[in-house]
Amino acid sequence: MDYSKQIQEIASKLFAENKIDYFVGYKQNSFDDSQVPFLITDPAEIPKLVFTDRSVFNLANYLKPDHTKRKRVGLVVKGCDSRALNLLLTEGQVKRENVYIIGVCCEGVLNDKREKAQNCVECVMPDPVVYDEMLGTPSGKKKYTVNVDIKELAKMALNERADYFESIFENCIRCNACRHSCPLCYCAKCCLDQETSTLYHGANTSSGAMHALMTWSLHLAGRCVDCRNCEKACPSHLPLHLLHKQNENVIYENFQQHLAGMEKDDRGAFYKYSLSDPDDFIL
Amino acid sequence: MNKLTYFPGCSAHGTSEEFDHTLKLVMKTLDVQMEEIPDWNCCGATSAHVMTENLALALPMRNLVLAERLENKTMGIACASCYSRMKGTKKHLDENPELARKINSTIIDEGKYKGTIDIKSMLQYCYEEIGLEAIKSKVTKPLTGLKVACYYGCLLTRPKDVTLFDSPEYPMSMDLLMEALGAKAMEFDYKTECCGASFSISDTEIVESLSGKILEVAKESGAHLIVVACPLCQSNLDMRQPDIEKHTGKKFDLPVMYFTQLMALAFGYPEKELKLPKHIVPVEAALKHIGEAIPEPEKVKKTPKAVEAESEVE
Amino acid sequence: MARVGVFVCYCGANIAGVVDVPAVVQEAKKIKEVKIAIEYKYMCSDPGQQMIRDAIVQNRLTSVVVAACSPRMHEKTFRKALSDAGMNPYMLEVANIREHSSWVHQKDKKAATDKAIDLIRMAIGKSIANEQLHEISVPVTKRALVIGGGIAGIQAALDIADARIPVTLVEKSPSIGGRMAQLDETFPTLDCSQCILTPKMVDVASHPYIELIPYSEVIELDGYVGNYKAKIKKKASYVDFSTCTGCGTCTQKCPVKVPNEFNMNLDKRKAIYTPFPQAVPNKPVIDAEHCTMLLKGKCGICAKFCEKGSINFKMVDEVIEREIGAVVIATGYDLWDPKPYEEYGVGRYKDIITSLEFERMVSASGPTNGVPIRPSDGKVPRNVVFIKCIGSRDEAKGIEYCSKICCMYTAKHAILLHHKVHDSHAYIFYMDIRAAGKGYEEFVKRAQVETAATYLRGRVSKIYKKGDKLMVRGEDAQIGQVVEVEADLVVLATAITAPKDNPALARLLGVSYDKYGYLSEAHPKLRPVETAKAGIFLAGCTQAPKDIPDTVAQASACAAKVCGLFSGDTMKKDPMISTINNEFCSGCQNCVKVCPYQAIVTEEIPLGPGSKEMRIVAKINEGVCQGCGSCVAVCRSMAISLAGFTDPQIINEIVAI
Amino acid sequence: METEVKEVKEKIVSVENPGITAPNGWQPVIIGILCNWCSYAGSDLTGTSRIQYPPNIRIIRVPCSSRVDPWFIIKSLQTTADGVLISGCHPGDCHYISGNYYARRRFLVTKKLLNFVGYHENRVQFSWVSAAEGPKFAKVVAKVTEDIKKLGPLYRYKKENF
Repeated sequence: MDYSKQIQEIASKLFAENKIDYFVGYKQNSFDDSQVPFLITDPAEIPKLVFTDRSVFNLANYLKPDHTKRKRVGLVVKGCDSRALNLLLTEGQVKRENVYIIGVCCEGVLNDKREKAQNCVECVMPDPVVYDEMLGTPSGKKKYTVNVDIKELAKMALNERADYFESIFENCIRCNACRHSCPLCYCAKCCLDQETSTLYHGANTSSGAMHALMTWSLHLAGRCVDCRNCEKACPSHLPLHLLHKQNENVIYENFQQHLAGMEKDDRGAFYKYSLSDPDDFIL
Repeated sequence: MNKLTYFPGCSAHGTSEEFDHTLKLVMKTLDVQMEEIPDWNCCGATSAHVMTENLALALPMRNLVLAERLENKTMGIACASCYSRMKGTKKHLDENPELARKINSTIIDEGKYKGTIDIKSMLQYCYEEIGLEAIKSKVTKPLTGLKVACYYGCLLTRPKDVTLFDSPEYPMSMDLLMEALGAKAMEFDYKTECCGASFSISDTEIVESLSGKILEVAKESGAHLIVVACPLCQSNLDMRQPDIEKHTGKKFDLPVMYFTQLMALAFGYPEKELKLPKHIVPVEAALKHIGEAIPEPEKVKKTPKAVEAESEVE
Repeated sequence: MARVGVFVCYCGANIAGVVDVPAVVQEAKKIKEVKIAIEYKYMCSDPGQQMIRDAIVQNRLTSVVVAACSPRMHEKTFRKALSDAGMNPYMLEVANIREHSSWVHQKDKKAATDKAIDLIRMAIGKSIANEQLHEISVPVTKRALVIGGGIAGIQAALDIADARIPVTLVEKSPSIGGRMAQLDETFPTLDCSQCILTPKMVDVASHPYIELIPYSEVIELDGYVGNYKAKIKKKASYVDFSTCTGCGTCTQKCPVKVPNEFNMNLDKRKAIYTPFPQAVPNKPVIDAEHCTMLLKGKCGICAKFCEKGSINFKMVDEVIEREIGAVVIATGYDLWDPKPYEEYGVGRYKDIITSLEFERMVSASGPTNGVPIRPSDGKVPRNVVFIKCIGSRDEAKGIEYCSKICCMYTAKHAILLHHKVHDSHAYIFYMDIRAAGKGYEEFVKRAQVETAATYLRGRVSKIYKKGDKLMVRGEDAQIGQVVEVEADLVVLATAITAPKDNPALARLLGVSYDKYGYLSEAHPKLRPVETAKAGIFLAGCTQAPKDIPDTVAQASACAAKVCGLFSGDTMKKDPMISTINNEFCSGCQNCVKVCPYQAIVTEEIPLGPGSKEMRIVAKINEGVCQGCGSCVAVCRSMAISLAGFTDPQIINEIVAI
Repeated sequence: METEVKEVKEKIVSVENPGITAPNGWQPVIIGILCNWCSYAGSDLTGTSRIQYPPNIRIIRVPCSSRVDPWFIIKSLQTTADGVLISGCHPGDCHYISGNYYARRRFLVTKKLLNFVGYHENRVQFSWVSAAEGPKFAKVVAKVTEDIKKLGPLYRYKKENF
């Protein structure tokens, strides 16, 4: 999968026609074959743009600040990225007319071990769901599969699982890199930084981290598109996807197979309801 | 040349031979090839379902399976009762696949039930698949002057969600068919009332009172004869007519003919092909009316108010 | 530093019998914020309240905890005590140590006492986080909008206007009067419908507090209780009402004849017409669908003959706005179309008519001057068969419910028939006779005895033609036999249905409706005239089938509700509602989505101080918010807080144990 | 997980930390968050009709079950509570029309997530109790208390109570 050429052409076209103020894509790293997000305002830099199976990041994250309220952006998105973008549009964080979306039909990206990343193996929607221009040929919606790690953990005894997660929470250093790397964490002021919660969970302890990560994952429940930006950003390499996948799984199985960001105007499972939702867990 | 899987039903080879015969003639003219289901069996009629439900389902199912083997789109059924049984069964089976599998297992040697075939009564087939225009085009000897009362009986259009054909209470398909042949279909309110078929052997008095009413209203409508699409209706209305006349003291002499007979006539087949001798009530007299001009119905006197109410936008 | 006062109530032995109150007080005293803790036999009594008032003043308390019965019992009482002592009443917290402790743990005194202590700790914790709140007062626009000018709308409008409250009455047709105007005489008294209705219609037209807008429709409603803004579309009448004298020349001269819907299309009206002689306003309108001038551009005879020159073919629809405080919906009912009864030959036989057609016929001012006739040949019928429950109580063809009035008007029709055609005979097929109402049963008796109408219990299975007669075949269940009646005329008592545009109206007004299209009341028993939306009320058949007395009663009830709503210049409202902190709001609008009352809207505010760029934030509408807190829980950035149940308050309760 | 519960007989062991046993006479603390219009009214009715139930529950009043933010539950479990009971109006009876429907979705996901990270599923329970169901409220409280007694005290994430 290499769309570098097409993307460069489109980018130069957009600049030429003055359709955009800046463009967000990927750039080759100097030291190895990995890539970094790359924001250009100067057409001269277009040749540096690349897109291959190492373009792992979710660029929707770079629309997060009020940018698109003023500036017009050209953007490269994969399937999962486009779902995040869909949510940003629905939640009024991005003006549609201010983004020019280049949707890439993704064939899956590689992780640092150079093997197909887990979220790509389990990917439900490799094609862009919202775009102005599509590259590649759509392969259509895939069947939903339960995340392998979730299945494993479900097998564990309760107290073992508790230990496992406590170790995770203990290793969290509360740097909030996960939050900053998440395209859907755009709150003006995160609840975790507000007095109400810092008062009780400010402490950098397992319980503080537990509260923080649990709240975070619940705020992303029914919205997380499994792009794993958070995991890539985490300096302690915590398996943050576990919490998100768990929620996604519960929501998919119980609420009309809901998946985040698939349709326009879908805000996520917590912002609608069905009379036939499961009721048996309630006394 | 369209092909049609044909299920005659028992009576077609007996009491209603004329139906079967004329039907085949008509279909030939209309360029339809009828394939009679090989080795078909009784549909169970009114008796099977009072024994056991499974039997009542198995009998028609066997016919369906055999019919599917012929791989035609549609199956045409002459007898209204068979039609109702078959179509009812098909609906029931299609709605309960589990049951279908169970019943199928009892007649598995005949083959697997797919539920692919489309079941239509012969009237329905003429009306929907062939179409009035095609029929009109074949008419060589129009039946102008002949006034007919179209009697559908209870099973052709009911129950609505099974037959999915015409209006259950006041159907018009046969009337339109007759108009296409040139005859005049009279307004006839009893076109779907029960003739008492299921009592035709056990309790003839009921038949007489019910069929009697139908004849009475048909006569009232000014028709020369009654047109039917169902062997049982035919036999009841025709065979019982003398008795009914005896009991009620009213004189009807309303011949009861199959719509196919009239079609054959209109298509130019000679009268002898219609097997008229099989009729109890003689038909010939009625057929004499063919060719007569129908007098305009005299205007009813109207009060000024009513006239006012009638008057159109000036 | 918070200064909390704790007041523990014995409630006689109700609490003290189980909970060790002195111990509880001792425990409370140990908490550092607690400045004073007192016990007393009956805190709710005057001396009890006096103790609280004194303590507040002497100890300069910042909040008060009363440990007693359920807050649902005496919260208001104690709040008053606080405000009497010059303290904000919402600084009170009640620890429910009776319903939640002493009464439910009678056998375990120790546990009950411990629990009481915990409950008080929690209350103290919460009270520390309490904020001063003030009752919200919402301004009220004292003008009512009544939709529909039938008897319901007329009654409501008159009652409200008589209380000197301005009313805007919107009627879709050219004249008010509605269905009742079509009726001849009314059961059970047989007084002439016109005679009792028309005076009210005239009152409406002449009432100084009523603004009558005929031939118009409500097309938009914004705002909330007390502060609605309505857009009303006045359909072009092509006649200038201000100059028209209603002389009627135009109507006489107009050459175009159109079926007359007021007379159930039994005769014709002109293309320029007043629906009926007593119409209010008595000014003609031009029916644009049939007027040759408007269609083909020729004719214009009416204009030629109009001395006042009131005819204006250029007229167009006009939209006007009204600010109003409350709405009464009175859109009445439609009649069910009996076409599905094919076995009766409905549609094929002219001599099968509906009750309302019969009603028009027997009406002295009707198309046949009060003589019932057979539409087919205009002859006067002798044998008339009335069939009840056409569509009503019929799951197969019609609707499940009972239309309520058919039993009565059919009895009335039997009597009227007898009055108009003395040698006639009425046969009535019925399922049940439902004559519950003042004088109703007697009225039915009168139909049966005086006019000797034959009541046959059973359904009609078939109607067929015999000569120029209709043979009606049905069952007489009482003799268990099929009977046949030779009828000259058959009258079908067709069911009442909700107006077909009710759902559309409901959607634009934001009220709910049931599967039949009737508008839903807030509570079937205790709030039968209100809708779930504050300030919108229901009168008459738009809510469910009703007879005239019930309709009028409900209309007056609506009027009372409206007057109550308008009794003050402002409406007082509980301050326990949501507020938004713009600084934190990121404008995702999830709150807007989940709010059950559409109480949250969005507004644009500058991105930063003095910046040109705007950003969207949510905005709570104080008047509408009911304080459920749904929005608070879905707000990820904690920008919304619910007064009285803020996160700090609840967290304090949790950690206080 | 039920199997672990069954083992518990005379000495109570914390399900999440089998290593730790409860001190003698240990009684669980259960936080009950009740909606004002149905469940709180129901609990009052339990009182007025003098129906007895275990004293372990501490009741917090909120206007509607939809007001309950999942982190109240997390918070309770981290600080004072061994278990949480949340109760609202029956579906369709919500005083605020649709609040409990939204709440129901959040509750299910929260419950599963807590169980996933190592809380026994019975630590957090939900119920619909109407204003007329005094007896039901007592039954619910009894059941929940019973369940949580079996689970033993909760020590996870309580090592350092800020």
